Order: sequence, then C-alpha cells, then structure tokens
Amino acid sequence: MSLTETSIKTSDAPLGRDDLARLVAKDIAPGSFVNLGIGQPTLVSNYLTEEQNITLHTENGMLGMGPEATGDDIDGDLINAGKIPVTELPGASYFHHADSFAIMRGGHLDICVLGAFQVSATGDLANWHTGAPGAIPAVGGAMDLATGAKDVFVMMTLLTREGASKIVDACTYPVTGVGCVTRVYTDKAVFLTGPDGVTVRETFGITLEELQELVPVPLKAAAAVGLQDQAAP
Amino acid sequence: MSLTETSIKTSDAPLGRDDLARLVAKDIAPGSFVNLGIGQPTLVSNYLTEEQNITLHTENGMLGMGPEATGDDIDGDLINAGKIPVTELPGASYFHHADSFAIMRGGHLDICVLGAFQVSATGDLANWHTGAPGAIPAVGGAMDLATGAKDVFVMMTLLTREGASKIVDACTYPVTGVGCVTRVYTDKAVFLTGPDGVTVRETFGITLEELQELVPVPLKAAAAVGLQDQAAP
Amino acid sequence: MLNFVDSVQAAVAGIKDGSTVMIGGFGNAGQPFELIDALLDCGATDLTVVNNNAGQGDQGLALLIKEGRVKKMICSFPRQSDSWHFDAKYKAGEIELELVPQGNLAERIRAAGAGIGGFFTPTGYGTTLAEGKETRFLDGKWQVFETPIHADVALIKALKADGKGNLVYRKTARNFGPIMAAAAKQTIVQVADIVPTGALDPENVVTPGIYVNTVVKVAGSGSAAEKAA
Amino acid sequence: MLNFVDSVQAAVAGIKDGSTVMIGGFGNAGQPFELIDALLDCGATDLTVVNNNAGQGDQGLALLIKEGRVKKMICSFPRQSDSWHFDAKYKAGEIELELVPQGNLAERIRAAGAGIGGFFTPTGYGTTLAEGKETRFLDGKWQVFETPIHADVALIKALKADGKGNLVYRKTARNFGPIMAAAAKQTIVQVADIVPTGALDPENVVTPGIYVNTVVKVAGSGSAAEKAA
Repeated sequence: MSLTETSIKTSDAPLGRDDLARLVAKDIAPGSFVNLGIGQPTLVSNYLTEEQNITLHTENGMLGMGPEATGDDIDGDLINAGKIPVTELPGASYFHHADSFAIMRGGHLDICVLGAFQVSATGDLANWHTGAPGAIPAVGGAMDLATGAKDVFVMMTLLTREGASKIVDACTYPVTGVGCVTRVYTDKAVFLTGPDGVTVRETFGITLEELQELVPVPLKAAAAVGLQDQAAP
Repeated sequence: MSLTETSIKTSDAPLGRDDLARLVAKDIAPGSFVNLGIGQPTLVSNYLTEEQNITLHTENGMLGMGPEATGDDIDGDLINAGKIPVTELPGASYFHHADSFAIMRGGHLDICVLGAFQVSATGDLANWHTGAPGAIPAVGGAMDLATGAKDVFVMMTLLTREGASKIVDACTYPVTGVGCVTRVYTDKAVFLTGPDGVTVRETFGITLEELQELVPVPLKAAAAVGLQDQAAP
Repeated sequence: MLNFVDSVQAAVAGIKDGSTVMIGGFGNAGQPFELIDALLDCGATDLTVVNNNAGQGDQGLALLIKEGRVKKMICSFPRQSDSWHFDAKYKAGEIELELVPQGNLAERIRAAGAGIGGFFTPTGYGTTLAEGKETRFLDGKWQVFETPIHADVALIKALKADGKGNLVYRKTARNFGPIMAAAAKQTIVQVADIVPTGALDPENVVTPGIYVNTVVKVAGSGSAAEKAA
Repeated sequence: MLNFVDSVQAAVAGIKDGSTVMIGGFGNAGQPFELIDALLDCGATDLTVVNNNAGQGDQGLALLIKEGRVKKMICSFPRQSDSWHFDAKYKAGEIELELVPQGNLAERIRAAGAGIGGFFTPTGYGTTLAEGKETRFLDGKWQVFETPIHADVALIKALKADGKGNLVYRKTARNFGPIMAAAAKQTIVQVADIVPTGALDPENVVTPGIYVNTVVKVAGSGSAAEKAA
C-alpha cells in the first residue's frame, strides 16, 4: 500500500480548468444521464462528444438540455438551474419540479458533477455554505444532487488561495452530504473517495510524495487497490 | 331532540334504486368533482344534468369521464374503475395511477358515492370484505375513496335481505375507513352521519318512529339540528 | 443503457429467478400481454409480482400463477370472477398475498422511484390492512406508515417510444406504467410504434427515457380493444 | 368552483392577511409577475411566502418583502446577487427564513397536494438543515422526516387554460406550477391564452382543472423572454 510513482498515470503539468473539464467528459460512460452543477462543472458540456450520447438533466425540469442559447434562440422559458438560457435537443422532455427532483433523488442519474469547498477522506461534501457568521444561507438543489446521483464527481482546485488542501480529514465547512462523493477531479490529481479513504488515480505535474505532503489524509495509489484502469464508471 | 314527524321531509313510498340515484344526483352541487363507486352508485351518472357541470373522476386515471361506451365507441384503452368501456368528454384529462390517487387522497374530490355493507353511527364504513373465513380479500381503491373525498355518500338498502339494519352501532364487518361517511342514502331514508351520531334528513314511506324501530342507533330529526335545508353539500 | 430489441423473448431474457417483477395495466388496458407471455416462456420462477390484480382467466399472469412461478403477489384486487388460478393457489397455501389498498400501491411504487424511504397516509387507518403498522397523528388525522415497493424489473406497455426511450401512453392504458418504469431497476416496454427521436413533443413526454432500459415493438399492441377483438 | 376573472386585481382580491401564499416560478421562467404585482397592490400582509427564491431586484416578491408584508419565507435559495431587500430584512431580524433543500421543497409541496402526512428522504441527512429532525435508517440509508407544506393560495403562471381550468405550461416555466396548484386551497393562475374546452388534448393536460380555482388572462405573459425584453 506504499506510494509508488510507477503505479499511476502522471502528466507533466497541472491541468487547467478546460483540460480538467475535458478529462471529466472523457470519463463519462456512453449513454449516461448527467447533471452538471453551476460553475466549473458546466464546462464539461463543452467536451462531451456526440458519440457519447450523454443526456443532460437540469433540475428545474428538463432532460435533453442542449448548449447555452445565443441570439434569437434565447427563450426566457427555457433556462437551466443557473438561470442561463439554454437550448433543447431532439428527444428532450419537460416535467415539473417534483418529478425532476424525483429523477435525482430516486437514484436515476448516473453522474452529478459538482464544485466544492471541501471533500473529506470518506467522501463528505461541503459546497453549500461557508458557515461564516452573518452569511445568509442558500442551498438550492445542492443537497439533493449530492445525495441522489449514483456517482458524485467533484471538480475543484486542490488548494485554496491560501494554500490549504480542500481534501480534508473532516469538513470544517457545513456539509452538503455525507459520504456521497465518489471521485474528485483537481488541477493536481484525480482522487477516488469512499468508505476506505482516498485513492489517487492520476497526478498532474506532481509526484505522489509531493501530493501527500499537500493533502492531510493518507493517500493510496490506484494500482494498490486495483483501480488503475477505472477511467470510466 | 325528540323525533317529530313534521320536522323532516317525507314521501309516500320507499325509493327504488333509480329514484335514489336521481335524489343523490340532485344533491350534488354544481361544478363538483365526483367519483362514483362500482355498482349502485354508477346509476347516479344517469341523472346528472348538463347544467350541473359535474366532472367525473375514475381512479384508474381520468377526469371528465363520459357515459358508458357502446358500439363503435368501445375502446379497450378507455375504461372506468369497474373495467367497463366508457367515453371521454371535452375537457377530459388523463394521468397515471399515483397522480390519480393523489387527486383522491389529497382531498380534492368533492364527493365520492359508495355502496356499503354497513355504516356505523359515527360514519365508519364497511364495504370491502365480509370477513368470512376462507374468503379471499380484495380492496381495490375502496379505502382511498373512503378516506380521501371531502364528502363520502353511501347508497344502499337500509336492511339486509335478512332484515337487519345496515346502519349499526359499530360495524361487525371489517371497516374500510373510520368516521368517513357523511351521508347515507337508503330506500327508506336519508341519514347524515358524523361524530355526533345519526340525523334523519328525510324518510320515504315510513314514519320516523317506524324507522327508529328498524335502526339500532338513536336517530335525530334534521330540524332538531338545523339541517332541514341542507340538501346540497 | 437503452436497448431496442427485436422480440419479446429477447426483451425478458435477463429476468432471473427470485426477481420482483412489476406488471403494468389495469384490467386489459395497458397490460403488456406479449411480455407476460414471454416471461412465462422464459422459465423464470420464484417471482414476486406487483400488479393491481392477480390474474384473470387462462392467460398471462393467471398462467404464471397456475404454473407455480409466482411465490408472492402484491396487489389490491386479487379476487375476481375469473381469478380461479390465484384462488386455487391461495386456498392451497401455495402463494403469498400482500394486499395493498390501490392508492397505497400506487404511492408506494411512486415512492420507490422518487427515493422516498417511507411515508404516512390516512388510507387504511383503523382497518385490518394497517394492523401492526406504525401510526401517527399528522395534519389532524391518524395516518399509517407505508414503505416503498422496489422492483428488479417492470414490464409495461406504452403507445410509442422514440429513439431516446421517451414514452407516451394512450388514454387510461397509462395507469401504472409511468410509476412502475421509475420504480424498477430494469424497465422493459412494449410499444405499438417506435418513432424517430424528435417526433415526440418534449412537452408531452410522459415517461422520460431515463426510466427505460429495453424497448420492443409489438405490432398491433396499441389498444387493448385490438387485443380483445 | 372555477372562476374566470377579468383582472389580476380581481383574481387576488380574496387573499387574506396571514395567508400562506405559494408563488410559482424558477428564475423568471414561470413567475406570475402580474399576479404578484396585484398581491402587492391589494395590501394583504403578514404573509408566509413559499417560492424557490426570496425576491430579486426591485420587483415582485422583492417589493413585497421590502414593504414588510412577508413575515416568513420558505425557500431554497434566498441569497442572490440582487436579493438586497430580503438580505436587509433578514439581517434586521424582520423576516423569518425556513431554508429547505430544493428537492425537499418540491417533494413537501407535492406531499401536501397528494395527502401525504410526512415522508423520509436521504436529502439533508447529517447537515445543519436536518438538525432536530427525526431520522431513520431505511432502504440502506439514513433518512430525515419531512412534512408537507400546505398553502392557502397559490399564484402560478401557465401557458393556456381551457374552459374547465385544465392547464398546459411552456418548457422549463412549468417548474413549481403543477405541484403548487395541487397543494393550495385556492389556486390562481395567469395564462397567456384561454382556449375553448376540448382544444387541449386530454393526453397532454399537465394540471387538471380540479386543481384550479381562478383563471385570469394576462396578454403577453406566455414567455418570460417577452417580460425580460
């Protein structure tokens, strides 16, 4: 179970936001039903290919969401969960809010991709509230997304602006869901999280030893647990 | 609170099934949404007038049900809860079983008309099962109908073939719902039931005193509780 | 993953012994007769079947019961004039029955699809069907705790599917189809017609394709009237 | 009873002080702007408002809050870049907030309409929003007990109504409309168009007229795009 550099994939440099989005997109299995959270996860849609045949869900009531609308295609009645005008693809469907959240809460989505403040070693997610005194809380669909999807992927930078790891032993921010995150995509590495702790699938411009120095929880290398080739769910 | 012959409406003779159905139909307020149970209650639909603008619900998934279908209008995909082919009126709508029972269970139906084995003095209903040893039970939507509608009307003969009153102090048959029946239409009288016991609204070819001899629970006359004119809900 | 298959035999081939199988339909409307026949042929046994009834006459579900392939029925209305195969098995103690008020059946199926772990409902309070169940006074009424009904497989009938598996139904044949599709791990649908993706108005889709796994076209299965004729 | 009225003022005239009012819409899509404006004008106060948000900018719900007419908000996402009126009232302790995960908000509204007294859901388990709530281990997961949200009045927007009050919506403007219509004692709907009874296909009706009490036609309110333009 020791960290060995040769047991996992590596690349020369940290990944930018778009490279990371491309990687997440590539990891989504063909035919999947996916919900992309507001912010960085939205970038993933730019890299999904037609061959993948991915269906996007937006929790305000639609399956088969297309790209952001521009020009004459903008229709105020057709928006995504971030309230951005979007388009409709052939084979789309509309439904009311309870039916839409039933899709999510009933475990029918294959993957949900979310941003995060922190992810704990066992997959607890904190992404809804800083907990700062006086801050007005707002949760939206974050807790439903965290709890409902079969797989919850997080996209974030590994470190805060102050240099602290966002992968933590236990979340210090208020949690959104308990033990829900299955995979964390960061600029420096991809992590698999679960009841057994954190496994590193690949690193970007950093050695495993250097990574372990940044992250305050024990890291396992993917090969050690037979996950080398698990690039897609 | 004594029974006084002059305080309620009377007629010369017991009512036949069709006369009773006509009376129930007349008592349904204009614009009501109504579910008519299988059997005798179905007759009520024959006497609803266009001016009443009643919308019929069938729990297998439809509002705006029309009369029984005949000849070329018979369509196997368009049936009522009794599995009889029916027709569709303008302004109808279809929905799935959970949405259909939500209409009933959510208290949105104004009136449900049901048959019964027994009704207790406080409105308990027994109409789903004789409780006979070896009998195979079947409940269908009876318990949902009994519990969900704003008003539950029962239509039945007052007496069993053996001459026993079906209005009883407490049901000896297994109950379908507790305290749910608000009105009982029989061949001999119309009764209002509720937490305060049984009130007679009108009699048919029988005096109140004679009626009291048949029914083993104390009867009040409608005028005594100010219900003389409550012909419609 | 969504599959389109060429035969009802291929559609049901994956159903395993011991499965819980939901079967759509209310009366003949919406009954997936051909899928049920294929289930009979495929030999799967030790089944728990969820349906409104417990078979009628000498066809479909009634034959599955007759052949001893159903260990348990979850239904609201087993006893009918022509439910003789169920009646015989039940009286012989060879089939288990969970009798559920029809609205509870629908809501429990809906709960399974919607990720609800259990709910309180007034239906059945004070009756023998609520005996032994937890009760609670809520919203001014006594209510009974009911739990979701999950299934391994749902066999349903719809009118049309498009290339994404989106479904529309026809009249009261809709009944249990949409909620069973959502409650089962594998949903197998027979349709009268398969239309190109984009041919169904997104406003009018009743069951989104996310709930559908296998689609098979059965010619002439659009209307129970045709079946009965 | 179903009423068709000629003005939004007449539509909201019966709303009493102290009412719980559900307001449809998610973002601008499906917001019944004209009904909200009429509610502001009619003077009803001491309201509990159920909406996904807590007002934006200087219009509609935000103005109701600014004017001190809302004593409590039940919503999932009050804090936005332009929610300054809510923010000010909240920081001043002049408005109560019940913050509800969006899916719980939808499901609790649905429960009210469907006669469910309460339900268990995994959403929110282990979070501060579930503090003090009953929890139970069901279907392999810890779940939280949630109760229905009933309302006196719902203000919603649909695309069309027919003479029976049946409604259809447009695209993602459907959102909370159908479940709020079912959860409120009185449902008031603004539509872009009123069509003859029979003009809506019964297969495609989204909200059956049984859930609708008052309909008012508001010209040009069919698309939020038109409102924004």
